[in-house]
Amino acid sequence: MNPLRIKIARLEFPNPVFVASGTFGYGQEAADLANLSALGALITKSIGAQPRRGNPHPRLFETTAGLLNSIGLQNVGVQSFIQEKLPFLRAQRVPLIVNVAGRTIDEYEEVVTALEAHEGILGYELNFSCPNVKEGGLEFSQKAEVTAVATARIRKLTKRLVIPKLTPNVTRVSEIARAAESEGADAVSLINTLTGMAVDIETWRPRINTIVGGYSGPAIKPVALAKVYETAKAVNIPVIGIGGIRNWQDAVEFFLVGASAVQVGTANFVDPRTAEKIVNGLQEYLERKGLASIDELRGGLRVEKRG
Amino acid sequence: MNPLRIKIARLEFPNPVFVASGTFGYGQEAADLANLSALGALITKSIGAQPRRGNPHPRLFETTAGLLNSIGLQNVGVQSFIQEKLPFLRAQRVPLIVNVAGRTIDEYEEVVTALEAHEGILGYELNFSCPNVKEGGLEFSQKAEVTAVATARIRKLTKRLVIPKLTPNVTRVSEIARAAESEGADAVSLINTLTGMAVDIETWRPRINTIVGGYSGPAIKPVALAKVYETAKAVNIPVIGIGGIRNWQDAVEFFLVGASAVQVGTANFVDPRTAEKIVNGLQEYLERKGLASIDELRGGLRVEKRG
Amino acid sequence: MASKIVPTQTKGLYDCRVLSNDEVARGIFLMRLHAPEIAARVQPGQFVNIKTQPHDSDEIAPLLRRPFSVCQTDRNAGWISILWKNVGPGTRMLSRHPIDTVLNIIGPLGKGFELTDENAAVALVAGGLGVAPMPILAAALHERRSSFTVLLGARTSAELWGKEELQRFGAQIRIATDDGSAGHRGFVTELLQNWIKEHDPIASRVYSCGPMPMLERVASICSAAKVRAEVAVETVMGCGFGICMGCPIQPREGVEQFGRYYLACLDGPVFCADDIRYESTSH
Amino acid sequence: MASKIVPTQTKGLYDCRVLSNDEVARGIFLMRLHAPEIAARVQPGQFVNIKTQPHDSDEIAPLLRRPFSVCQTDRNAGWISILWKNVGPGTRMLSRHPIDTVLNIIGPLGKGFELTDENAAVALVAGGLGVAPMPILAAALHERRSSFTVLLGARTSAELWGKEELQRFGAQIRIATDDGSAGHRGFVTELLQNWIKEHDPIASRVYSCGPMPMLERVASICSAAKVRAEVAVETVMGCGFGICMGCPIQPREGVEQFGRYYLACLDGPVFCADDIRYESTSH
Ligand SMILES: Cc1cc2nc3c(=O)[nH]c(=O)nc-3n(C[C@H](O)[C@H](O)[C@H](O)COP(=O)(O)OP(=O)(O)OC[C@H]3O[C@@H](n4cnc5c(N)ncnc54)[C@H](O)[C@@H]3O)c2cc1C
Ligand SMILES: Cc1cc2nc3c(=O)[nH]c(=O)nc-3n(C[C@H](O)[C@H](O)[C@H](O)COP(=O)(O)OP(=O)(O)OC[C@H]3O[C@@H](n4cnc5c(N)ncnc54)[C@H](O)[C@@H]3O)c2cc1C
Ligand SMILES: Cc1cc2nc3c(=O)[nH]c(=O)nc-3n(C[C@H](O)[C@H](O)[C@H](O)COP(=O)(O)O)c2cc1C
Ligand SMILES: Cc1cc2nc3c(=O)[nH]c(=O)nc-3n(C[C@H](O)[C@H](O)[C@H](O)COP(=O)(O)O)c2cc1C
Ligand code: FES
Ligand code: FES
Repeated sequence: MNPLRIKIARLEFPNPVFVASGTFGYGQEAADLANLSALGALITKSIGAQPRRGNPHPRLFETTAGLLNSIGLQNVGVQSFIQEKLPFLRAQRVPLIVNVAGRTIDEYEEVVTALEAHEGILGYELNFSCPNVKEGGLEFSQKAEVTAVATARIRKLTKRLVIPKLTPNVTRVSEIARAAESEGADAVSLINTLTGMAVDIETWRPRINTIVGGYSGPAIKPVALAKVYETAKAVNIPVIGIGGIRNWQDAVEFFLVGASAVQVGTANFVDPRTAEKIVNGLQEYLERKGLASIDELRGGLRVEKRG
Repeated sequence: MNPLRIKIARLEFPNPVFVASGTFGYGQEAADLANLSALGALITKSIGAQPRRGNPHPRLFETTAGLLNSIGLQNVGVQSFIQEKLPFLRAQRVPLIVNVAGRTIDEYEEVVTALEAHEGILGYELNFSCPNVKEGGLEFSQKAEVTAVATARIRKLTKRLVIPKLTPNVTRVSEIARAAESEGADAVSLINTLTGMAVDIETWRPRINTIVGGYSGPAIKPVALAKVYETAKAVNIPVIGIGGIRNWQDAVEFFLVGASAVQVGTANFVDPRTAEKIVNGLQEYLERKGLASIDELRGGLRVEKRG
Repeated sequence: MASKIVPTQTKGLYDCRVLSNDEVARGIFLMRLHAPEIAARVQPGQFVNIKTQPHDSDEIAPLLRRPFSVCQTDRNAGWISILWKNVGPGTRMLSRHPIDTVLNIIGPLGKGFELTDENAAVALVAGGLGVAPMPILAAALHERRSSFTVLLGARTSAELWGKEELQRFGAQIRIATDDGSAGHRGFVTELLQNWIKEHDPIASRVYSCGPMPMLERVASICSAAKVRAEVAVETVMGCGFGICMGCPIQPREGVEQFGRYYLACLDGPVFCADDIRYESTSH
Repeated sequence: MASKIVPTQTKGLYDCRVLSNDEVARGIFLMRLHAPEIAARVQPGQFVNIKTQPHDSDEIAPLLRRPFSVCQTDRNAGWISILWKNVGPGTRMLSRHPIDTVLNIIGPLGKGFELTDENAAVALVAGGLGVAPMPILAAALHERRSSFTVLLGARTSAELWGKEELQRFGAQIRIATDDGSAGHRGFVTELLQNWIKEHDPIASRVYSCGPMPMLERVASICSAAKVRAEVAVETVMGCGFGICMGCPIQPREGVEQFGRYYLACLDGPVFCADDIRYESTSH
């Protein structure tokens, strides 16, 4: 029996280590560097209804142990995704989750509807960090009501997994997660990037084109762990932990605070084999600790007071 | 004319580089390592109405480019502060701001009232990151209404500077800042620590005694810059920037996004002379750039689109 | 016409031993790496993406890899070289490495120069570290028996590298330095203008690498003279192989590019000079 | 009684050159640093807080300084030494430093051992790296002409250091190793029990440094025998000089301490053995 096997709703995944949206392209680009079939799941770059060219240069800036990005959801659009990307992904032996982006709830619906007609997709991760045009650019998951409505409307469209992906840029992420759970989400994933910025002190220009951008990487791991911990205590659906994961030790921390699975993001840029290495590391760790499965790790944090 | 001179309300400060609450003790401990009279201002460790012993070990954990802490507001209490600490601080030639903590608004009032009777204090920084017992432990500045009420009640008690210090753990920090401004705050300072955590994967215990704690240091700088930028655009009172500042280059970034002054926190532990070094670095930078004063730097971010 | 994407199915991820790492001009270093798989496959203008910490180091900074053009390749001996200069943390890290340090490298990456079979007159135009991809390009041209000229630009003679190396492949060398300490005093693009006068535009071909402003100048000179030119750009990269979308290059107005940006790491780093816009691309 | 705070008005922040950094036992290194001001003032049991990166490095990690007991001091030559072992990033950084590397150091810090003038029988009890503060303590006792015994504990003989060094100060040495590869097979605290039997409790004094569990055992043995003991604790520290409040040590129940914690860096690292609680204090 595979000790790393996990379930989300009724679906099984070979292991709990996924690659995060926007950090593994559409799979093809990394296929000759990484072993796709070693991934617990592959989550695509966010797909919108129409192709988007994204933001101008500069889109990336490396900070101390972190990365600022403003890709601007550049993507090929759902139709070319179906024609150009999906066939390749379907041919791989890797569980596929498509990440869906939108500026309106209608756009999320449009994308999901288009994808429903095609095989080989286990579920949809809803990128609720997108700016909501109806709410003056507030991220969808910065409001519990919006999160609830959007989740409910997508839930109606599909029997596949519906996994809202939550922004950390809120006061109480657990309240947003509960709103998603109450409307039928199968799981929630978090965190998406923190809002961050950096300035070039010689040119006085922002380091990235959008002034503020998404902050990721090892520097955000402590924040991500706290948000996942808060959320896992508050909901009964699986929580997929994301944020600064570079190695199996990082992953174990997320499982201990209550994550059912994890996603590797920025680390893929440095080593596209990170997820596979984490899977191997977890296996050895379970053996060393004499644990029969990853479930025995989940939420195992020992919080009794000491001293 | 001193190019680094700044004003908050009607009060002048010799330079805009302060040391942050809880990272410079009560001044005395660092007095023989750092030149106190070089500081723009010294902000004391948070003072409560009663002495507090704080949290048990472990209180600190070093993460990648950051620090987790759970000191638990250990402090001597306002009365012993007045008797044991204030005389020394008054004897120094350093502008003094006392940071006030409380579990209820009454406690903030009690501390400020006690301090009003004593000379040598320019103002009060209100640590609104304290857990509010009336709100089930929510930080005071996680709610705009609470921030407004608390600010208004302290404002009534004093003609000295009232500077609410805001938590970054909110959806829109600028709304909280506006609430403080509307009730007569002379300035706001941010950010206090982000909520973060870390886990020992061998013992399965949290790395600090309170499970989640305050995250500080270089790793949080991009988040702090974004919050200060958001706030400086939204209010007309000075914004004091805090978060991950280690050197003059970091400070310049904060001024460019709109900060009127900055505070050095965690970096004091590594080098208690950091603030003085920043002051010198700023002086040279202004000269090199041919700027007459720090005001010419403030908000100088160039945001016109390019490309 | 739009540059086409060359399938990168041949890239790999390798641990490579540092064979040498010497200062070959003031502040400029040549690092040779044992990388037989890359050496065997790399095309002129392609690059490698290097994790600057030793492969077994747990230092986090620099977080991302750093891209470097392949400068030379020796298929038989199984090594490649990169030419680098210390400009920040990543390159400072490279300066730390003694011989036998093992570095993790991804490559070969990107789309290289399109070599002409026609025996056209060829000029290689390099500014500063833009000389990096020229030796491997010169070697390839040499193999095809095409004669060519290299126009080398640098701030000063002390920072000039490549003369001997390029002459080995029968290149004619012309030099320009800002301070006149070697060759023509002025810009390498002035040498290009002269060279173009001497040749038949239709039968001429220019390959260039260097700072964006210089490439922009090369592009306008060549399009004015109707000379076909290719330029290798340097932009900040997150991954180097197409998964981060962090390396956009603006197509020039009118260039058919399905309303999207080029990605420097997939569609480039070599582009047809008149396909792209030359905004500053260093962060 | 509660330990009293020694004013730390004499501490300073200095750039110190590494004079030597040698492996003196398996995995254990002795680093000598040129630090005349500290050497002149440091008391046995005090420590220094070291920025482990070279003073001119801009590497961020490790973020905080790392505290180390002063092991030896030579007032005339103006150097101090620390004894260290590679347990993580900070100490790994120390292992990188060749001679003449300059490190930034704060010290001397904390409250040291209280030396007896009474010519009491004295035992120094060290476990593992707890031997670090013993040479400087032995030297001070030697100056006061008090004779003393050192009980040295280590996992195995290969990790034993200090014998010769301590004998120079006329110390009698007794050794215990977990594996019996040197001296008594077992715990150093067993040696202590024997030593106590041999001496008059009122006229005996014990100074100890080592892992918390060992110190706890030393404390209970001594209080049972009514022997006055002082212990040097090691706890995680943020600053080392009292501004972060990150180094709490619990007073033992009943110890008058104004309902607050001790701070290891100000009230310690040396405490009266029965003033404190021995919870694990490493993070
Ligand atoms: C395809 C490609 C090929 C390259 N080939 C070479 C080469 O052969 N030799 C070489 O020395 N460099 C080359 N570069 C540039 C090299 O990647 C950068 O110098 C390096 O990433 C700088 O990293 P750093 O951490 O040392 O400096 P950083 O701190 O990253 O940057 C320091 C300074 O250099 C500038 N800079 C950073 N990255 C780049 C970049 N990619 N292009 C231009 N400026 C940059 C920054 O704006 C900053 O001012 C190439 C870049 C690309 C994209
Ligand atoms: C007053 C004082 C005196 C000390 N004297 C010495 C000495 O003379 N020689 C010496 O080698 N060490 C000494 N230490 C311990 C030393 O400070 C730690 O070994 C060092 O900080 C470890 O840093 P690191 O980054 O290498 O390892 P880290 O990654 O910080 O820690 C690695 C491992 O060591 C443990 N550890 C970390 N810090 C401490 C600590 N302060 N005490 C105990 N365990 C710790 C951690 O729990 C972890 O398991 C002293 C500590 C104090 C407070
Ligand atoms: C360059 C880049 C692009 C990203 N694009 C997307 C995206 O398209 N959709 C999405 O939901 N998240 C996106 N993310 C967020 C990541 O999926 C992940 O949530 C975040 O980076 C935190 O994880 P990390 O610290 O491991 O990178 C992107 C992140 C980066 C760095
Ligand atoms: C150990 C420690 C103790 C702190 N104590 C206080 C405090 O008592 N009151 C307060 O308002 N902020 C306190 N802070 C927050 C700092 O003042 C500062 O807002 C925060 O650390 C971010 O700045 P930095 O990244 O420069 O440290 C503390 C921070 C640290 C690291
Ligand atoms: S560098 Fe990542 S897509 Fe080009
Ligand atoms: S280590 Fe900072 S107060 Fe003790």
